[in-house]
Amino acid sequence: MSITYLEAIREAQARALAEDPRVFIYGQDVGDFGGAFKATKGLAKEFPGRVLDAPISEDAIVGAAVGAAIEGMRPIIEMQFADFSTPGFNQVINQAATLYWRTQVPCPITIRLPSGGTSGSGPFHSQCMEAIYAHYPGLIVMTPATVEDAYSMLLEAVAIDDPVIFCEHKYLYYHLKTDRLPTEAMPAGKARIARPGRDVTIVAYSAMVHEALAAAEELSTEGVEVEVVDLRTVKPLDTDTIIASVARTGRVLVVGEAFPWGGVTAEVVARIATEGFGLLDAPPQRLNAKDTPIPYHPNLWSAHRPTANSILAAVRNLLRL
Amino acid sequence: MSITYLEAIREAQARALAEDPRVFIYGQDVGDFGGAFKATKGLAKEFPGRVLDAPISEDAIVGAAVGAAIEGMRPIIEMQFADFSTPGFNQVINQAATLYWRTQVPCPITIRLPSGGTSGSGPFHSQCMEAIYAHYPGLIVMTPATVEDAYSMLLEAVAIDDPVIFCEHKYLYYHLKTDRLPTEAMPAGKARIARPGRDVTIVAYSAMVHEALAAAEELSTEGVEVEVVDLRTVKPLDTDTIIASVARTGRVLVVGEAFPWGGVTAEVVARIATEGFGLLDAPPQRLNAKDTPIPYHPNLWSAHRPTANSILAAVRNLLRL
Amino acid sequence: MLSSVSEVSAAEIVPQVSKDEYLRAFRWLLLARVLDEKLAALYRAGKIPGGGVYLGKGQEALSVSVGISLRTGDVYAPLIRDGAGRLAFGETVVEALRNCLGSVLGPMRGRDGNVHRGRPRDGYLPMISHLGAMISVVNGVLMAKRFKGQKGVVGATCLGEGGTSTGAFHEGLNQAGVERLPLVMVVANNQYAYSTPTSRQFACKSLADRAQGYGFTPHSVDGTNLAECLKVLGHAVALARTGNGPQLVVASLLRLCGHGEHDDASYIDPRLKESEIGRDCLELSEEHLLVNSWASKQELSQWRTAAQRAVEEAVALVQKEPSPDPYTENWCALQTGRFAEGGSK
Amino acid sequence: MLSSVSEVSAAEIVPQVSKDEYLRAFRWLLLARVLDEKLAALYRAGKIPGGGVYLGKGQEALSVSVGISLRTGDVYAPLIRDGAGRLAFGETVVEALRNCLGSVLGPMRGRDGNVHRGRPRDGYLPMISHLGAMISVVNGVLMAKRFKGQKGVVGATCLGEGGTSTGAFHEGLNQAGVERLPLVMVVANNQYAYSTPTSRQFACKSLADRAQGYGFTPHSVDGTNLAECLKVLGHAVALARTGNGPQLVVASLLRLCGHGEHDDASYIDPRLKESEIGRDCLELSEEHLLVNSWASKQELSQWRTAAQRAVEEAVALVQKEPSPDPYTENWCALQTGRFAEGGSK
Ligand SMILES: Cc1ncc(C[n+]2csc(CCOP(=O)(O)OP(=O)(O)O)c2C)c(N)n1
Ligand SMILES: Cc1ncc(C[n+]2csc(CCOP(=O)(O)OP(=O)(O)O)c2C)c(N)n1
Ligand SMILES: [Mg+2]
Ligand SMILES: [Mg+2]
Repeated sequence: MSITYLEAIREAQARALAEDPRVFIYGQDVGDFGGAFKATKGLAKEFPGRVLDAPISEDAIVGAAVGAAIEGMRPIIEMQFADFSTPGFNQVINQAATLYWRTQVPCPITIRLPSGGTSGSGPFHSQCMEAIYAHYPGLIVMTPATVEDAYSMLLEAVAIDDPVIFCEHKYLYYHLKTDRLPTEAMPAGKARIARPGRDVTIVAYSAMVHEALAAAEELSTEGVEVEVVDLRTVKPLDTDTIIASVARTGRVLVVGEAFPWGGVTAEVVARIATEGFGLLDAPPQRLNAKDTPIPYHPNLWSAHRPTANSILAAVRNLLRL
Repeated sequence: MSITYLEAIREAQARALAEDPRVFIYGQDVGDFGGAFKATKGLAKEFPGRVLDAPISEDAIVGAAVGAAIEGMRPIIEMQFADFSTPGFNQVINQAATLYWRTQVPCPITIRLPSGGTSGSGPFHSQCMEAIYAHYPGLIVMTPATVEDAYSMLLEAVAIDDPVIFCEHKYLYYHLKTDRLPTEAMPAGKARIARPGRDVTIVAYSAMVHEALAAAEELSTEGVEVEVVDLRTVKPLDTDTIIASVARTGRVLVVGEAFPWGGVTAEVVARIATEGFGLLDAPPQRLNAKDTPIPYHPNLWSAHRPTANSILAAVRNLLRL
Repeated sequence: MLSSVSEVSAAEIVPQVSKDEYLRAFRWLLLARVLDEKLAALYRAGKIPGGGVYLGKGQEALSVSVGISLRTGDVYAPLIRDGAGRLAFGETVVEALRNCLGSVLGPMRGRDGNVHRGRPRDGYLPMISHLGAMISVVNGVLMAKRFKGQKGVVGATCLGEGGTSTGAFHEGLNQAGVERLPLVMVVANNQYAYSTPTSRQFACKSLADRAQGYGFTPHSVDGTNLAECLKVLGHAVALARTGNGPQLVVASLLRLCGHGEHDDASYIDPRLKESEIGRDCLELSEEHLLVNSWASKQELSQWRTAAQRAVEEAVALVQKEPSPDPYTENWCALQTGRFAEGGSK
Repeated sequence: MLSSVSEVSAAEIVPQVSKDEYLRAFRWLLLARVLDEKLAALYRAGKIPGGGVYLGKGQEALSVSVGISLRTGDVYAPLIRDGAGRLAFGETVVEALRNCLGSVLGPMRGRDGNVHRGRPRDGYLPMISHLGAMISVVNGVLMAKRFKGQKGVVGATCLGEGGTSTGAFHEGLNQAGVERLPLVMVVANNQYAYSTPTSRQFACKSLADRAQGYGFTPHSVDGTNLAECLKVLGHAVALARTGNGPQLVVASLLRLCGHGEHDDASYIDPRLKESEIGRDCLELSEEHLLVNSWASKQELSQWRTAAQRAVEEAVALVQKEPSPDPYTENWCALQTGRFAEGGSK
C-alpha cells in the first residue's frame, strides 16, 4: 500500500469522524464531490449528514464552526485554498481565537488551509498564511511536512480543545508518499530532527523541509553534514529543539516559503538570537520567498520561492561566515 | 498654539484636500460628524462632496478606494478602529497590495488605522495590526510616534503612489502636543534617533517610543545613556539606522505593543542578528505585549502591554548580560 | 409563498398579548431603563473603567420582547442595545454590573467588558464588537443542536440597521436560509449608525425587503409599541420554533440616547425626535398600563422604586468586589496549557 | 417603484435587437467558443503553464451581451466565464492567449495568468480570484468618474450564483445602491458553484429577489437566448447609463463544461442537461440565424473557419513569444522603488 500526504489527510478525517460523533466537516464542495483536492473523498457517503457543503461564505463558515464548537461539536473546516481564508479572517482571529480567553469556554475547531505554492497557481492560489494566524493569541498553527505528520497532527488538531490552523501543503499532496500510516506519533508542539548533522542547522517547515533535505543530501557529498529541524508546529514554536540543534552546530539557516517581512523565519531567528546567542559561531541566516505576490509563470515561480538550490547557496555562504 | 497628534492628522488631511483635487476621504461617520475620533472634523463642510460617510462595509470601502485609485484619485480611508479593518483585510492584501505588481497601474490609497491600546478599550478596540499588513508585499506601513510625524507622514502617505497603511496611535491622539506643524520633514522609510545614547539601544515605534523615552530618562539619572530609535515606518524598515545605532551601543532591546509571536520586534531582531551580529555585545532582546487578547480592565491592560517600567526592567537585565 | 404560510400560522400560534405577559415584559423594560440610567450616572462619575457605556434607551420594548420570547435551551446573541432582552433572557443586574465595572467575579472576569458579556454554555452568547459576526455563530449553535437531535429550539440575534451593511450579515442570513435554521434575526432600525443616517446606509425602503432574498419570513414592527413587539416577536419565535424556517424582524424606532454616553447625538434630526418613532417606549407602555387599568400610577412608581433599589443594591455589592489582579491572572489564551508559549521576551 | 420606472424606460430606450447587432454579437460568441476550444486543447496537450483553464461554454450569449453593450469610457470587470464579453469589450485573441500561455508580452507579463487579465487604465479590470471582490472596485471607478464630472458612463461586472454568497457581493451591491451608481451587476446562475448545487447556495427562488433589498432594478433573462440577452443587457445598461441607478441582471443557464478543464463535471444533474437551460447558446443562435435567414449554413461554417484561423494564428504568434525571465524580472511590488526592501535574506 502506498499513501500520499493527501490521502493521509483524508484518512485522518475518516478516522476522526468514525471515532468521535462530535466531529463534522464543513466547507465548499467537501460533500459528495469530496473537495477541490479530494481530501474528503467518499466521506459524505460514509458518514451521512456529517460532511456538509457550504456556500461561498468563509466568514459564516468559520462563525458557524465556532457556534457548533460552543455547543460541544468538533468541526473540521476546509478552506478551498488558504488564500480564501481572508474573508473568514475576522471570525478566526476575533471570534475563535478570543473565545476561550474571554469566556473560559473552549473552541475546538480545526481549520484546514490548503497552502503554499505549486507551479502556475499564481498570486491567489499559492499563499502561506501561517505567520498571519500565528501572530494571534489563542490559535495553534500546524505545518506538517510529512505524510505521517499530516495524518497524526490532523487527528491531534481535532482532539485539541483549542482552535487549530492546519496548514497542509498542496505541493506535498501528491509528491509525498509513505507505506503505512503511523500508529503512534510525536505530539504537536514538538519539532523533529528530520536529519541529523553536525556542521550546520537548517530550520524549516512544511514543503521547505524537503528542499532543505535535498540541499543537505547534496552537501553531504561534499562532506558537510547538515542537521535539518522540521518545526511541525509553528505556534507554539519548539524553541528548545531549535536551540539544542544550534548548540550542536553553531550555525543556522531558517527557511520559509512565505513573504520575507516577518513570518516564521523572523520569529525563529529572533528566538535563536535572544535565547541562543552564545551558541552561534556565525550570524543566523534567513531565506524566504521574494517580496512580491507569488507569480503565475513557472519560470518566475521557481525563482520566487526558496528551493534546494537557493538553500544550497545560502548554506555555502553561511559556512564561509 | 498647541496642536495634538489628532489635530495634526486632521490638518494633514485638510491640506491634502486643499492641495490635491484627487484626494477624497471615505469612511464611517467621517462626514458631517467628523469621525469617531474627530480626525475629519469640519472637513466635510470645508470640502463639500469630498468627505463621504460610508456604510459599515469595510470590504467595499477598501475595494472602492482601489477602484477610485485606478481612475486616478487618491482616497484616504478611515477605518473606525484598526481592529475593524479585518473585514477589509482581503481587499487590502489581495486587491490593493497586488495591483501594481500585476498590472503596473499604481494604487495610491491611504488607509488610516486608529491603532493600539487605551485603558478600558478591550480586545476589539485596541489592536495593533502593523505586522499583519507589513507581511504582505506591495504595502507601505507607517507608524508615526510624534505630532510632527503624524502630520508629515500622512501627507507623504497621500502623495506616495503605493498603498499606505497608516497606523496612528489612539493613545497619542490627545496625549501628545506640539507648538507648530513642521514645514519640512524626514522622509518616510527613514528611522529617527529620538534620543542619542551610548550604552544601549532601544528600538521602538508608535506609542512605545514614549515609553522607551520615559525609561531612558529614568536610566539617565542612573548614568545609563540609552539611545532610542523611532522606526517611523515599519515597512520598509530602516535597517541601516538600526544597525548603526547597535554599532554604537552593542546592546539592543526592541519594543513593540503588538502580540509576541512575529511582529515588528521579530523582524527587527532578525535583521539585527543577520546583518549586525558582529556588533552585538549581548543577545538582542525583545519586549512585546502578552500572548492573550488585550484585556478590558485597566489593571490587566497596563500589565499586558510594555510600559516604561517593564522596559526599564528589560534594559537593566540587558545591561547585566 | 413563505409570507402566506406566516399569515396562516400567525393566527394559530400567537394569541393576543395577555395582561400578565405585558406586565412581565414591562417590569424587565423598566428595570433595564433604570439600570441604564445608573450606568450613565456611573459613567459620568468616572466609575466605569476605561470608558464606554452603550445604552438601549428607546429600544427596550423591542429588546425585551426578544428575550422574553425565548426559553431555556434557546440561543440568544444580543447586541449593544439589548440590556432589556438580556435581563428577560435571564441575566441578572449583578452580572451586568460586574461586567461593566470589571469585577473579577463577572462573566468575563475583567478580561472583556461592558456589553461584551454572556454565558456561552447557557445559550447566551457574548458579542464580539465586529458587527454581524454573531449571526453565523448562532447558526452554528443551531446546526449543532440539530446534529444532536434537539428539536423545538430557536436562536435569536440582534443588530442595528447599520450592521446590516456588513458582509457577515449577508453570509449569516444566507447560511441560515440554506440550512433552514430556526433563526430569528432582529434588526433594530433606530435610524442612525453612530452618526450615519439610513440614507447613507442602505437604499431599500425597508430592510424587511431583504427577507425574500434569503428565504426568510419578513416581519415589520413598530419598535416603540411594547404590545406589538411582544406579538410580532412571539409570532416570529413561534414560527421558527415550529419548523417554519428563519425569520427576519425589522423594527422602526429611534435611539433616544447617544451612540455611547460620550456622544450628545446632536446629529439626530429633530423631526425624527418629534415623529411617531421618536416616542419613548417606556412612557408609551406606562400609558398603556394606565389606560387599560393594568396598573395604577402608584404601582408604576412603586415598581420604579423597587427597580432602583435593586440596581443600587447590586451596585453597592459589585463595587466592593475585587478587580482582576495582573499578578495572579492566568495569562494564557489557550485551554491546552501545554501549548502556551511564554511569549518571546 | 423602481421596477415600474424600469418598465417605462425599457420600451423607450431599448429597441428590438437588429440583425446587425445580433450578427456582431454572434461573431464574438463564435470566436470565444473557438478560442475556448483551443485553450482546452492546449490544456490537454500540457501547453498551459501550471495548469488551470476555465471556460465559458454555455455562457457566451450572456457574456457577449454584457461586453457588447458597453462602450469606450465604461468599466468592465468580467469573471472566469467571460471570454466572449472580453472580446466584445475589446480584448484581442492575442492578448487572451498571451495571458494564458504566460507570454512576457501579455497584459500581466506572466506575473498573473489565465482569466486574471485586463487593462485597468482602459476600464477593463483584471479580476482577483476572491469572488465578489471586484464589485466594489467597479463602484470605486464609478465614484471617481463622478468626482471628475464624467456622465453617461456605466460599470458592469459579472459573477456566478455561488459568488453571490460572499460578503463582498452584499457590501458591493449595498454600496452601489447607497451611492446610486450606474452599476450593472450580472449574475450568471449556471446552477453550480464548482460542484455545489443552488440548493446548498441560496434559499430564494430567484437571485433577482435580492435586487429590491439594494435598491437595484431587477432583470431576469434566459441565458441561452442571445436575442433575449442582448435585449435585457442592452436595456439594463441603458437604464444605468441614463441615471436610473444600479441594475441586477440574473441569467439562468447551465455550465456546459467542467468547473475547469480538469473537472469532468459528472455531478451535474442529467435532467438539467436535458432541460431548457441546458441548451447550447451557440447552437441556438445558429438556429436563430438560419431560421431568420440572417445567415446561411455555408456562412456559418466560413465564420467558424475564419475564427479558427484567427485563433491558430494567434497561438502560433504567442507561442514564439518569450517567457518571463526571473533574472531580468523587476522583483519589486511597489511603484515607489525607493521603498523597496531587498527582502531579508
Ligand atoms: C465591522 C465593524 N465596523 C465598524 C464598527 C464600529 N461601530 C460600532 S457601533 C457602529 C454603529 C452601529 O450602528 P447600528 O448597527 O445601526 O447599531 P446602533 O448603534 O444604531 O444600535 C459602528 C460603525 C464595528 N463595530 N464593526
Ligand atoms: C472567496 C472565495 N472563496 C472560494 C473560492 C474558490 N472558488 C473559485 S470558483 C468557485 C465556484 C464559483 O461558483 P460560481 O460563483 O457559481 O461561478 P461559476 O464557476 O459557476 O461560474 C469557488 C468556490 C473563491 N474563488 N473565492
Ligand atoms: Mg442604528
Ligand atoms: Mg455557478
